Amino acid sequence: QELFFPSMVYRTGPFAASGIPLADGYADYFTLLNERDGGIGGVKIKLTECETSYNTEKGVECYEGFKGQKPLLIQPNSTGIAYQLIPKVEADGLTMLTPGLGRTSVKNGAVFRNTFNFPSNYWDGASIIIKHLLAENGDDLKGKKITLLYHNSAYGKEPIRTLEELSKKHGFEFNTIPVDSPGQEQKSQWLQIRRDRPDFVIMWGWGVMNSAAIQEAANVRYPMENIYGSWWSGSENDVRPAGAGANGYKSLNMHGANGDYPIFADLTKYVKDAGKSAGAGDQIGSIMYLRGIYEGALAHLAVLKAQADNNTKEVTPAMMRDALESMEVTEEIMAGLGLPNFAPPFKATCENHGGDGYALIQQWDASAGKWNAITDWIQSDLEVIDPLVKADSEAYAKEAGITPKC
Amino acid sequence: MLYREAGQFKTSYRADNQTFPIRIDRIGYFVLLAVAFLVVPFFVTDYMANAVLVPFLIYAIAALGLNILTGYCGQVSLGTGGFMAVGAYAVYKLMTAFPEVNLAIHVLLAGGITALVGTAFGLPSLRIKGFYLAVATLAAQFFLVWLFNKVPWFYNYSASGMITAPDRTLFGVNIAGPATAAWAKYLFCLVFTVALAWLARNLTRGSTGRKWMAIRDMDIAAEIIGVNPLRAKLSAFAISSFFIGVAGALFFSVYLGAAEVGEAFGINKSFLVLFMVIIGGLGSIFGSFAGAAFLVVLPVVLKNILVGQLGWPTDLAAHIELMIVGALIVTFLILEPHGLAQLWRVTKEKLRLWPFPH
Amino acid sequence: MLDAAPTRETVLEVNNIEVIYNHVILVLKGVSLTVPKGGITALLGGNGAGKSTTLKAISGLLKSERGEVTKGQILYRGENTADKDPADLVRRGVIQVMEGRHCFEHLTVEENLLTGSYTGKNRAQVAEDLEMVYNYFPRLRERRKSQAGYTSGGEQQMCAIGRALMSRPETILLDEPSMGLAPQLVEQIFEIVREVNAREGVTFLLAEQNTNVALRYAHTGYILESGRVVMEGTAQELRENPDVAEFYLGMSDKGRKSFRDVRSYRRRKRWLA
Amino acid sequence: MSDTILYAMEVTVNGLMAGVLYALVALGFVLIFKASGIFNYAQGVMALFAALTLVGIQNGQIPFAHLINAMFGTQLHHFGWKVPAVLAILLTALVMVGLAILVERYVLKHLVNQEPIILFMATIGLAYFMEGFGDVMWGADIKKLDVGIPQGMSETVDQITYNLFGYGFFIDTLDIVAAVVAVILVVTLTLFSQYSKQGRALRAVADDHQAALSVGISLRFIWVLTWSIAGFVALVAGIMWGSKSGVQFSLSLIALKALPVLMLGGFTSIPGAIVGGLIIGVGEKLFEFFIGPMIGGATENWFAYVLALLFLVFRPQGLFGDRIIERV
Amino acid sequence: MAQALPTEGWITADGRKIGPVLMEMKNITLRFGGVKAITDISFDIREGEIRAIIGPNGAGKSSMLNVISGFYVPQEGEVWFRGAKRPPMKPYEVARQGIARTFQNIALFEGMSVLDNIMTGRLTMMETNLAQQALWWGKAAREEDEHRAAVERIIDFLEIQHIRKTPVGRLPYGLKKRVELARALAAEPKLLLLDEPMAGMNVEEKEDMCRFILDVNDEFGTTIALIEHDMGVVMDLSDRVVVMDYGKKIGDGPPDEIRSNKAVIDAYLGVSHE
Ligand SMILES: Nc1ncnc2c1ncn2[C@@H]1O[C@H](COP(=O)(O)OP(=O)(O)OP(=O)(O)O)[C@@H](O)[C@H]1O
Ligand SMILES: Nc1ncnc2c1ncn2[C@@H]1O[C@H](COP(=O)(O)OP(=O)(O)OP(=O)(O)O)[C@@H](O)[C@H]1O
Ligand SMILES: [Mg+2]
Ligand SMILES: [Mg+2]
Repeated sequence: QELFFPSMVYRTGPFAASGIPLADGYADYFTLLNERDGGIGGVKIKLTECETSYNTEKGVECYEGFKGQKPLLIQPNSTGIAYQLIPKVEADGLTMLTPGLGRTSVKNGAVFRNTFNFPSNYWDGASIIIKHLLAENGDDLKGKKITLLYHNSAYGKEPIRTLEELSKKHGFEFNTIPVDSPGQEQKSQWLQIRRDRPDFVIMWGWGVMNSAAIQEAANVRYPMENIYGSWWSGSENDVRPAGAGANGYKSLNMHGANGDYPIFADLTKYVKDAGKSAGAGDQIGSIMYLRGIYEGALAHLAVLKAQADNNTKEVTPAMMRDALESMEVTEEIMAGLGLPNFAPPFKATCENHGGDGYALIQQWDASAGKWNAITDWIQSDLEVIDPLVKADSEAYAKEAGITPKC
Repeated sequence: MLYREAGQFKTSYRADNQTFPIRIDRIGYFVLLAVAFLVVPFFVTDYMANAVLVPFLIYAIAALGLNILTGYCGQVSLGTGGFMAVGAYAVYKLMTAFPEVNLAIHVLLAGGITALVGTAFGLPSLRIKGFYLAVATLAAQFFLVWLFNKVPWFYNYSASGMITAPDRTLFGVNIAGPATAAWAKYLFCLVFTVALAWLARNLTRGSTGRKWMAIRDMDIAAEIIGVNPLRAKLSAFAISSFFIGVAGALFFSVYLGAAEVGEAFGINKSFLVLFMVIIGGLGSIFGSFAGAAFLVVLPVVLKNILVGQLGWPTDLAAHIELMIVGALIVTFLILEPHGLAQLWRVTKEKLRLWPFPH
Repeated sequence: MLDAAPTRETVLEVNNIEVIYNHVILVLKGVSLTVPKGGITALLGGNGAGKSTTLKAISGLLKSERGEVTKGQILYRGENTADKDPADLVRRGVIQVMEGRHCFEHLTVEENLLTGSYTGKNRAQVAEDLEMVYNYFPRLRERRKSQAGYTSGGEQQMCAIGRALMSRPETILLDEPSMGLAPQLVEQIFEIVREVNAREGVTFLLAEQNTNVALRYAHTGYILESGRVVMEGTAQELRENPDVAEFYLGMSDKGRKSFRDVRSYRRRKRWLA
Repeated sequence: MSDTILYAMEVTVNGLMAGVLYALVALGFVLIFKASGIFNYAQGVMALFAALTLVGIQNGQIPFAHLINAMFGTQLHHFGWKVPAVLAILLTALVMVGLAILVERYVLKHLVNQEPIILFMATIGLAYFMEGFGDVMWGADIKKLDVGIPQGMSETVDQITYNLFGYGFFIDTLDIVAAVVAVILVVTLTLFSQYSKQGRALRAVADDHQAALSVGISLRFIWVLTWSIAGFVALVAGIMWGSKSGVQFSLSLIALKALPVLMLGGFTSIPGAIVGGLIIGVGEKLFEFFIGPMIGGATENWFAYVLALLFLVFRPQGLFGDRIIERV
Repeated sequence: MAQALPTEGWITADGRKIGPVLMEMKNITLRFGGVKAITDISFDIREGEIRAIIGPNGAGKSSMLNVISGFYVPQEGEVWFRGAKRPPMKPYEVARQGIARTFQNIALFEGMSVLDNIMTGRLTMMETNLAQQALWWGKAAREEDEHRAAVERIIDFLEIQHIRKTPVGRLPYGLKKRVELARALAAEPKLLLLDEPMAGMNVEEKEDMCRFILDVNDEFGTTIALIEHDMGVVMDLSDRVVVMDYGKKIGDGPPDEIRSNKAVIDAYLGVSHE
């Protein structure tokens, strides 16, 4: 009797640098549960990694490989793979979670029955940055220039529509600059930014594009404080190569960054010191590792809820789906996991598979070599986001011939 | 002693010209076809279909296409990914614009559209040759990807630029979309693959094929003996792109279901298909299949052995898998520079001589 | 003709070698040769007899054509050459002029010649050798600055031979030197061969189709036919052999035959039924 | 002076600098192509491998630590020492020579006299192998490379241009260093290949392996030599690019930026690499800067190729490439 | 050197009929940068004749053939074919006019079998379109068979049956030359250009080659222009000989006349041949 979780990882390929700590965190979290608690509700967890190299075809192969083994929760960890799997999980009756990635409009649970993307999505993120900027600038962004520097891919394009809406609403000037993958050469983009002198740069980058952008920004002396990255542009990997130049850079995060969370002691004791770390064991506390922990924690909570709701230890993917759909995560629950002040509270429903859209802003302190949260949880502008979600998901429903139901 | 030509006399040129002159080969071929059409569909699992068979069949089409251009006509192309993207986006636009029309027709139309685009990008081949020609095809590769990424019309204005294949049926059976059964996907692709392989075989054994090969082997001499290089090269580009377009259309609509142009049809795809063609054997239909099989199956097998059987960490396995694939490519080339097809031919030749050594 | 008689010492010995291409095509079926030091030895035989293959086996170039010596051995000055690569052999003084010219197309004629002096030697000597080659082949001097790829067939042939001479070898393997050369140039090249042989004691092993000329200049000869040596002897003996005279020299009892007459005395095949 | 002109000048200068960086990678391709007619796909991976090795040595990383740990359950990571940059560079150069020897021994030697496309394919196999090998040896995480090359806006240029035009140009110091290094490399290598005996032999080998063998040129020596030099060039490129954006997988993809440069300059010309680099660098930067915003940006990838294509249509062998011999 | 020749042709000693002028080269000059490969050369080729072109190495003989087949475009001069001035033409258009050739440095298609190589000679005559061939329908298959039959006759004629399916890359030099001849013959040309067809052959093989050339000439009346360095062959076979030296014409006439031409002896023959 085991709880089977596949882990789709990318420890190789162009995004390996982020993929490694992410996968380690996820794995270590489950190792901790097995070692400390003997699994969840007494049932051991079996975690099987499958290498995707962040490549959609390999992702499909992974999925096909484990889909017959009743995977409780699929976390593809890649927007491209997520798009691929959204219709498949539905057809196969499986459950998928894409926290802060994938297709934004899966938030509409009436259309996307088996996929979840809480606690918040890309559009939330974009809106939260603007909200933060509003707060910083006396609630007025009129006449300000904001530039979006984005990874020229599905992921990078996600915030554009939201930001366009927001620029209409708040009257700031908005323009976009794409960077082709991998993006290690951004000279012209930054010369353009140097010329345009936007007040703020929002960056939707990924992989080496992040560090290259921060380096170039430092080179052209664009003030770091005015750059805001997405939560995939805000890990140590992105800022370290630029050294002191990166000091003051800000980014979104959907979970806490600083603080010595109580869970670390357990991780050290049960996992690292026991020689059971998935990786080198030196990543505990890094942003991507924490993201892995968070993904693990969400899965953990869902299993607990499914076990409680169905009064059984044997959980099925369908029970997981139902559990996720009625999941409510509060501060107490997170604190109970050893992660106080770590993640935003949210409540999922049948219509809302995407949570309440909270995230925070963090800032890099180069001399201390750590990220500091500089805001509390900020909620996105749901007035703007929700109609967008509705429009996009309905368009999808129409194309794919789905009748929304809840 | 079974594998002999002796005793099998040909009484007409047509018999002498057939694809499999040796009887046992011919029988083997029909058995293979029968198994592929009549047996496999009953046993194919989702994993087999999606991880191995369907990609194999689709890549085989693309490899056939590239082999026509590079292997038969000698024009090195690194634009395969871009042309597959044309096929994919064409089929997507057609599927969403004319939902009532059969997908098979859309796929063929997508191939036709790709053929037009391919021919246009083939024009520089008249002046630019060899590896330099790669620049023209790379320009196609990067430009097409950029175009599909940039112009929202191509992806029906979706927020992220992703395209998603809607459900489609043929004879009441799902062939595209998530609900498609493994056997249906497999058969749908198989029909295309077999039909196109047959077309490719016909084209390459007749005068068109000879024109292409003449251009490949020595373009000046070919021109002097009466081959119009413009037409020969452009026809190769057109036919090749047609195949690749069909492959791209199937890749998107049947296999992936959703695609993002830079990811699914990037330069890596171009290289992958080129590897297939070279490893399989330039200028060989069989080679296209062998190369596709090698590069689709090998990583899956290695992964299953290293991770599944030996239990190595996935990243280590992935790295070592790369090393093994690389080492195998080099080893094969050293053993037989003309690819798996030639290796196969030499083996057969040895078999024919067996038990005498020469 | 036998005035510059070779010494009795054997410099190159080929013992019963068998050569296979591509693991399957058996080409030489036991060829043995002895090449006397300071002699001119001719290797005669029809198309596909295996002359070029024999020379390539000796110079080690076979490996680069996916051929291998599967039986027998080749001894150069008593040393087995099996494990030597061509560059080693050139350093030991064996150089081959390949059939079909093989000039470096993108290099100029002069650069081509200079590659011949790759293995060592000082500048002064290189200049001297270059002068020597130009004196042998004045046409090359005129074309020295042209890319070899754009010179005529005969010019390329001269270039290839000149290149070999530049390395001051002790043994030259010449593969069809007369091919594509104008008659007086053929004579001239063989004169050069004789001169280099007589003056510097360079050993020659030459594969030749032009039996007439070859037997006039060679001391000894071998006749190969489909991978086997079918006849050997001094040039004199070979010339006087009636079969050789008929098949290789084109002589009949009545003297030289006219090519126009071939139709009447060769069995005529009808190809229009 | 109008702002637009100033911006254009700034972009041009930066394009030149970017071009130099592309040229550094292209140079490695040219060397190997010149010496063997091989289009070495592995050049980018070689740059990555060199940079990984350099960082690994500098930081005293234990090679294959991950593999050893996985097999024996140990927890090895670092030797616990740091190696000074200069020494580390020297050691890495030695490693690259070793690599050249291995490549000759296990790959090239067996592929003498094969068609270019086969050789090309073999280098692809090599690239796969080295990519996996580099990762197994040093790990796939992102690494910071610092050999003490200054980085960031050059004050001097800023000052001078400010005084001249009233607008300070931005130029990255690292780029200036790269440009100087590239010029030195190009000049040395050009002299070497044009005027030395080895240089001539190199071109001979590229034309005809068999004929080269027949005149006594040792392919082994020539190949080890050129692959070593190419390895060294890869190391230089790896250092420059690695200092810019860290050392990780994507470093190997700079090869794609070198391709149009190579084609425009001509596969066989060392000066061609640098001139091609400059043209591409300036061209793509100006295009992206002025036209890019109108058509949605991210044009650099394809524009480089289209630019190269335009040149090739007029000169099919590239600007400085050897004339393609067409004869019957 | 202009001789008054009967415009309608004449009958040779061995009874073959030489017809009117088939091709005429008028004042051809060809330069490559500084190199003058051909300087102001004029000569004609008559129907049914065997016309030899000789000259020392680098004289411009091959270049002349290249001019005829349209591969080199002369800076000056005109080419007349079948009584009309030939407009600028691509080589493949020239081939379609019925001019086929062999090459000095064998230009076979190394990747194909002997049979396929010879079949390429008939490409100009094949007319099924892509679609028909793709489906291998009626006409395409039939056409293939017809041409195959023609090619088989040539194979028989040139006695190369045994190597039909061999890839040409593996053949020895002499056989390659024969295959090249076969490819040229397959085109059923009006005018056949042969560039040193007998280089690298021994006497026996040359005899074979001569026989083929004579047969082709005799049975189809194919006109032949021949470059060859073997004076025996040239003198025995040809009806008229053009001699070139350093791009200039130094002699033109029947073999006997050439044999004793002083300029020709000095520049080329060395000694009077026999
Ligand atoms: N690379 C090769 N691969 C396969 N077979 C080959 C190869 N080279 C030569 N052969 C075969 O070996 C045989 C002998 O060829 P070789 O070139 O030695 O003949 P040769 O006596 O030099 O003839 P020629 O006078 O025509 O040059 C021929 O039958 C040929 O088909
Ligand atoms: N494409 C070209 N570019 C430059 N020079 C050329 C070209 N083609 C021929 N030549 C030169 O023109 C001259 C005549 O060459 P051609 O090949 O016609 O000589 P040939 O008479 O056939 O000599 P051979 O008997 O040696 O074959 C030579 O000096 C040659 O170098
Ligand atoms: Mg030979
Ligand atoms: Mg000639």
